Amino acid sequence: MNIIVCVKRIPKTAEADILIEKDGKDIKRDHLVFALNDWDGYAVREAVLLKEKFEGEVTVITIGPEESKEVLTRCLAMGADRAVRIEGPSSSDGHLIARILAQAIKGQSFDLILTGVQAEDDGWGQVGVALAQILGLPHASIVTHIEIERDKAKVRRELEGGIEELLEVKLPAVLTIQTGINEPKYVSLSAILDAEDKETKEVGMEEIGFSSKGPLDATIDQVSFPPTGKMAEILKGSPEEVVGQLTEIIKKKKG
Amino acid sequence: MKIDPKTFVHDYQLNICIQCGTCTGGCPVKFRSPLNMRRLVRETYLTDNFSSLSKRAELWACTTCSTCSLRCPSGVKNVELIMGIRNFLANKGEIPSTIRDALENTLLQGNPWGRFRDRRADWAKDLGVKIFGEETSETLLYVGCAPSYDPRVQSVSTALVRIFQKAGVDFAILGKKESCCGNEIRRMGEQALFKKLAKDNTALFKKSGVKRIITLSPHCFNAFKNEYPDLNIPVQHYTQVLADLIGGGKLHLSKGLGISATYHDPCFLGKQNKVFDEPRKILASLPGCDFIEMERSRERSLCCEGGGGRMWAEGGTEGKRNGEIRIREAVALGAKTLATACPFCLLTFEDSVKTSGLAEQIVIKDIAELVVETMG
Amino acid sequence: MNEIFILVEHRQGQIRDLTYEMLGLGENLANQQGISFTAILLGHDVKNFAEDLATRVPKVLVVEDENLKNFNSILYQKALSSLISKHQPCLLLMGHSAFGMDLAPSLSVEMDFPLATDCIGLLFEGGRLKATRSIYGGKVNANISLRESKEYIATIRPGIFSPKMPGEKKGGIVMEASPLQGAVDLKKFIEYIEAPITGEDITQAEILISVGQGIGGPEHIPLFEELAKNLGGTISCSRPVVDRNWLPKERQVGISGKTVKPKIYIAVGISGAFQHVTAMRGSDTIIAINKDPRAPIFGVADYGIVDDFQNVIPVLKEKIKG
Amino acid sequence: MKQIGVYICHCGTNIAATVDCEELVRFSSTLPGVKIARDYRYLCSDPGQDLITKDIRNLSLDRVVIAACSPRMHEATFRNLLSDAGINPYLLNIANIREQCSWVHQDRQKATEKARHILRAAVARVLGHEALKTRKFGIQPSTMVVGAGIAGIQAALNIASGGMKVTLIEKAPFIGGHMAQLDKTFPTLDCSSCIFTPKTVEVTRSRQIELLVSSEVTEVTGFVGNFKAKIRKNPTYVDFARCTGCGDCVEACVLKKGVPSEFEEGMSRRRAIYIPFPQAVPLKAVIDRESCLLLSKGKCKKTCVEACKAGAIDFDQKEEVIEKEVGSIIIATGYDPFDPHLLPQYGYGVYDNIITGLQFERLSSPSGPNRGEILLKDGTVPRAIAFLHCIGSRDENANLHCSRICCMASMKQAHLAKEKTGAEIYEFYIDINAFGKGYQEFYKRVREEGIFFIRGKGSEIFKRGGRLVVAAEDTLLGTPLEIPVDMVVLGTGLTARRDADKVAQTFGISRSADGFFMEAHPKLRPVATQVDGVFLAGCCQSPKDIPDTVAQASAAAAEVMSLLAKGEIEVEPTVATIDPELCAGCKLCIEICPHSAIEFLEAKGISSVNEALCKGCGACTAICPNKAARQNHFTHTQVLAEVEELVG
Repeated sequence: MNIIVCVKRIPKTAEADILIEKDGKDIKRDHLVFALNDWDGYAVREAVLLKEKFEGEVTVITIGPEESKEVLTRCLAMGADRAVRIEGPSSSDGHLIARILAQAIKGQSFDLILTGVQAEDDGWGQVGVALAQILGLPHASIVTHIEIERDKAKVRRELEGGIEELLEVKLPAVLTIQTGINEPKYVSLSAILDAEDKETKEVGMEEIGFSSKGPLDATIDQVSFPPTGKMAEILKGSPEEVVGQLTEIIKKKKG
Repeated sequence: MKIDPKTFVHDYQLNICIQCGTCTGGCPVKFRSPLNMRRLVRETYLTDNFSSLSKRAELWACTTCSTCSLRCPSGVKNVELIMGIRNFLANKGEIPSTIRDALENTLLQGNPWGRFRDRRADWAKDLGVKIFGEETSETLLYVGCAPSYDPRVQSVSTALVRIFQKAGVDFAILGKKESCCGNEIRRMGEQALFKKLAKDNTALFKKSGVKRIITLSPHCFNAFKNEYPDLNIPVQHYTQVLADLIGGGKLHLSKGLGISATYHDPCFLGKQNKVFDEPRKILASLPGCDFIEMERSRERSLCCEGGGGRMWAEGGTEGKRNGEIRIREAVALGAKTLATACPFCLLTFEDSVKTSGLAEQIVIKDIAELVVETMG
Repeated sequence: MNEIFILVEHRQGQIRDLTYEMLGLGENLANQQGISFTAILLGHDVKNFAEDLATRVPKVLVVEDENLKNFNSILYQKALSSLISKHQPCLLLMGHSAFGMDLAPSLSVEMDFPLATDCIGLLFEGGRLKATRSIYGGKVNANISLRESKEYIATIRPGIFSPKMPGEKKGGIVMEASPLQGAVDLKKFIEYIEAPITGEDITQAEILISVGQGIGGPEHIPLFEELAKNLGGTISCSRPVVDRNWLPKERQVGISGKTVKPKIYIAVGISGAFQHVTAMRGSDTIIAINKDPRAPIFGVADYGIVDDFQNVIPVLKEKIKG
Repeated sequence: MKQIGVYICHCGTNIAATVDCEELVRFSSTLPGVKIARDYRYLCSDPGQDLITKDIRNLSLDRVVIAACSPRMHEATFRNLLSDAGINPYLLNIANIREQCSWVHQDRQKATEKARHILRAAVARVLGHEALKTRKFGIQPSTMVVGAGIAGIQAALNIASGGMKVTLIEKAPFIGGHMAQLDKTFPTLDCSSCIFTPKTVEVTRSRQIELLVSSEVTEVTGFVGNFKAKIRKNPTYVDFARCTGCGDCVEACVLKKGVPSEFEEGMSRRRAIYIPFPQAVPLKAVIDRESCLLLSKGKCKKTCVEACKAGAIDFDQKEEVIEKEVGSIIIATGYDPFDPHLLPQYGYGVYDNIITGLQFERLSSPSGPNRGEILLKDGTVPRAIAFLHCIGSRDENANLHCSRICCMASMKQAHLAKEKTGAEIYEFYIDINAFGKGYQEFYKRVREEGIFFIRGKGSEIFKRGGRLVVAAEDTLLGTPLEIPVDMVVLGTGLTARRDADKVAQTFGISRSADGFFMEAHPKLRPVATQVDGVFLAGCCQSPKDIPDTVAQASAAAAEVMSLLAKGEIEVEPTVATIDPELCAGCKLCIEICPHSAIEFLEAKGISSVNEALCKGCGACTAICPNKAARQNHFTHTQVLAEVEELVG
């Protein structure tokens, strides 16, 4: 079973101080650390698990500048066999990304394409499904479980309200992977150092035959901090005092 | 890099174990987990199924306090064995998720909690502390992760800065450029990451022109002193520096505390690095501080369970925590303050004070905090 | 400019709340542009839905087909593209939900419409659609412009917009012929799977103690269970806690978990991602305990404690007991 | 024309398995001067020796090379053979093809090649050998025994009973050593003082024994048969000739609080003037400089002087140096018990009622501070007692060696404790070392008495709820334990004396890795040292129990007597000489000689070797810039001929 996984390098912002660039069109990135998109990590791990079960090869692809190589190295350390970096913009335009990926993937032999449900940074959540449409493949998004039965995949998708749906998708297909689908494995630094020796294929847009560069579907006009709404009343004092107030509140509200 | 468990027998001297049980007998988690160090040595020596042995949850119960290794009559490297097995697991990627997070965070953000790198020196913002790169000094105050980020421990960092400033100690910190020392990283099994941190930190210290290092945490102290291969810069724990300052009359301690205090020896300061006297000297010199010695002190101190990655490990133990036992011992002694000199001890005791419901009866303080209180 | 389409989202015999929210948004946009808005109802045996919707919209377009009984992106896409081609709406709204996310990107590629996903604000400006999206984990809002187009698709974040309530006027119900020719092979719906509730049902609880990743590790769970017991409440959690197997899925509060409305909701070590907040903001009283004073959870909570839970919970546990 | 016989020993398969002996025979035959070459299974056997003797006679050989084991093994054997066969024994050369070849190699071809080199060198060297004559010296028929514990006393008594003079020197003011401190002895439970006192008394009665207490040997020169020793006699400030041992002075001493008694292992206190214990030999009072107020601070009312009716106290007593000439020396300086302060985990010195084995002996002794009652510090009877084995023994952090006696001592003490207190008794052990006669039987008996044996080493001791807690693991169950007890007895091991290094230097002997004095050969010469005429007895050589100590002491005495009985000794002729023609009088040799055997003849302006003192170490020949110093049997020509062939 040959699997292609599309991944993205993203800035980690959960713990970071966010500053906005002068032009107001993006956040400042210089001081941020970058990593493999969390959802993509689950996708790569899932691909490797499937490979271990059914044999085959896992190829990871990313679009981005030189620095993106580090996430490919990580994927190789996770057990991917081949890595391809397409020199290009780390654009947020999902349609553009999907078209470039489709061009790169076209003509390759694969049984499955996995992507993360969405990226941690801009959260569009569209590349996987769009890619399927361009390649003319069936897809399933927000997948939490995969079972392969010959030329079909039985997959579970996560719906709202704690419910899942079970689907049958014909292979080859594109699945977008939800977090929690598997137990991530620690990627040791020595595995990463070993993976650095493995080759990453680097290709330009022209090499994959991608040229059409029409207007972007979406452009950012301005980013801003969300307005702060009402804030909670913060209880102050020593833990004992705080708990004292809290107990009163609980008593009152419990009715 | 592959780890071959077959080399463990040789690397950790498992074949010379005489199965006397000294290790297990003195283990601080012997009643709290199924970890039996003696049996582990024997089983590792004999096993033909190492991978199943390595999956036991109790391997993460070890606090790496090193009581076993220090007392072993045969020189078996028990703690190194634990770290070796953890290293084996880390390289296979099969480590508990909380440990995984801590290691990944360290690689990414330079601290196991995954707190933002740039915010590392926020605690020092308004203290007028010199930062290498902007200003220079021969003395590095290496702050460490917990003292940089944890609000409870930040108060120790702040206290120490105030003391040094008052005593006229010229020093600087690394600010955002400071990274985890790797002591706990090595103990969680990530030897390669430890090596990288050691290499990068050493290079940074040298580039910054550091001639002397003072650490807040005994864990950093241990790493720099014993485990950094090419450092060659003298390292002191802050208690050693404070004892000198007080001894040399550089600090005017005037305000009476009016407390009775006892002291808990951190394993990485006491047992492992034999710094027993300086903290006691400091406590004895504080005005209005009645120092009481604990029954289990110095080499017989009971590990608080904060080391060896236990700050990040989940479970593996049950029953009453050593932290609680320690607090109860201190209360029974009549101490109103339990002093220590390690961020992990401080945090575990702060927890235990609450879980044991003894918050009314005893407070946990770092020695630096007590010193600052007497400065008036 | 033509009308605005709103794709009705329904599942297991119920219209989902998000549909009404989209109708509210659709009406506003339509009013601004002086155009009409239409609910698109795809399904099987959905007459009652159509009746309901007709009390809220001027027009309901219905495609009845037994193959549309359950959501299937391929079939929905076929039905929709045929309707769009016929009616050429200026904008199609769908939920940023498991259905919308499975459908909008492929439809937009097929039709070559610009797509804006997960929108928390939408408006037309000079014929161009502009959207507001929440990015970087909710830390920043981005105002974006979509390229010029006659037709757009946007998916809408749940819980943002006010729902459209039934009105006096009754809209028309228009039945459209189904363009589908039977089921498809490529993708088949099989069944819904609902994790059986093995413990207490968190949706029924009056008091919920909800824990997040911030509690550090599963070894602290018993502490919260004890607290819950002392309080007469139930323990619940956020998504990362489930992803890490610290608690079972049935305890998860969030869009992908349960929506809860207890009398008292105590969130501990939960930062407050919108997926979580959306599912608990209906609680009567929300109390948040978090080390980080900047955690978004304090934006929805009524009362907050900025401290390590370990300083508070054990004391609270004892106090409640006594 | 020189006629060499070369003999290759197979040493069974020790050599033959790795080295091709037949090839060596063939090879040897081609070497210059070789008349005959043969191989044989065991050359050291009678038929082997006969073979060589016959060849010497029949073929008129005048030199012999034996290719076999190390010369340390059999050089003497074959020298005797040469002597008996009528040629000078120094015309022999041993080629070591066992320790330096067959035992350390595996590749037969390469080993044989190496053996060829060794053999070729040996033959080249023997060509230059010269006939040498051994020297003979007279012997002083007297012995100095250093240390008057059971070992020294036993040796002294044996020699004295043989009619020879003994000077018995003891550092302490009394004799008896550690055995005098013991209560009962294992496994027979004899009362130690009952069996020992007769011996100590006999020492004072013997006319052959001169006893010097409070004395130390400070310098030894000379050589076997003719040692000169300087002995420092420290002042006791009491004239032993006058002192009656009445004890009035002790009562009078103003130092009422006293200092810890050495003999009682600190379990009770003594005054500044004191009689170590009631059965002390000699039974004299002594004054301890350190604690005496007059001697340490210069201020005292001298109440002791007033109290002494015999007028024995003499504060003017000075240190004395006594010189002795003796033919042989026995060192019996004993051991120090391991100091458990060094292993802080056992809380020794932190808590009351944690005591060492020796302290227990005093506690249990009827003449001890409690008159034999085993009581806690507060005077109550312990309900539970733990005995911890291997404290300071078999431990990388203390001493690696097994102290041998502690298992038995500990079990004996456990027996006594059980008998006297009825307490619950726990023995924490790693292995039980019951190696001696009747020891295993004693072990069984103690087990039968209901003592709990826990197989696990005590890990630490702390206090909880007012009681001592021993933490350990029951390794047979795999269960960690914390057992509360009232008293802990640490089975402290035996270590070399703190001053062992100084003593070793004084006598020119060496120490093994464990710090104890080194015997000449661990199996075959366990009593002798590398210094001829200096012997070892008792625990100064290694830990041992009383029977072994007594046996070794008797053996040392026997060695001494067989040495002294000869009346004269032969000394190897491999000494250095200095060619007066070549000597430039630079004195470098005098500086370097470790035995002070070279003197400078002022009149002639040259150096000269005193052959009686020269040990043949070769230092002078190496340093002499003029090659004036020359050592018999190791001449430049001999050594260079050998080296040339080895490297060639």
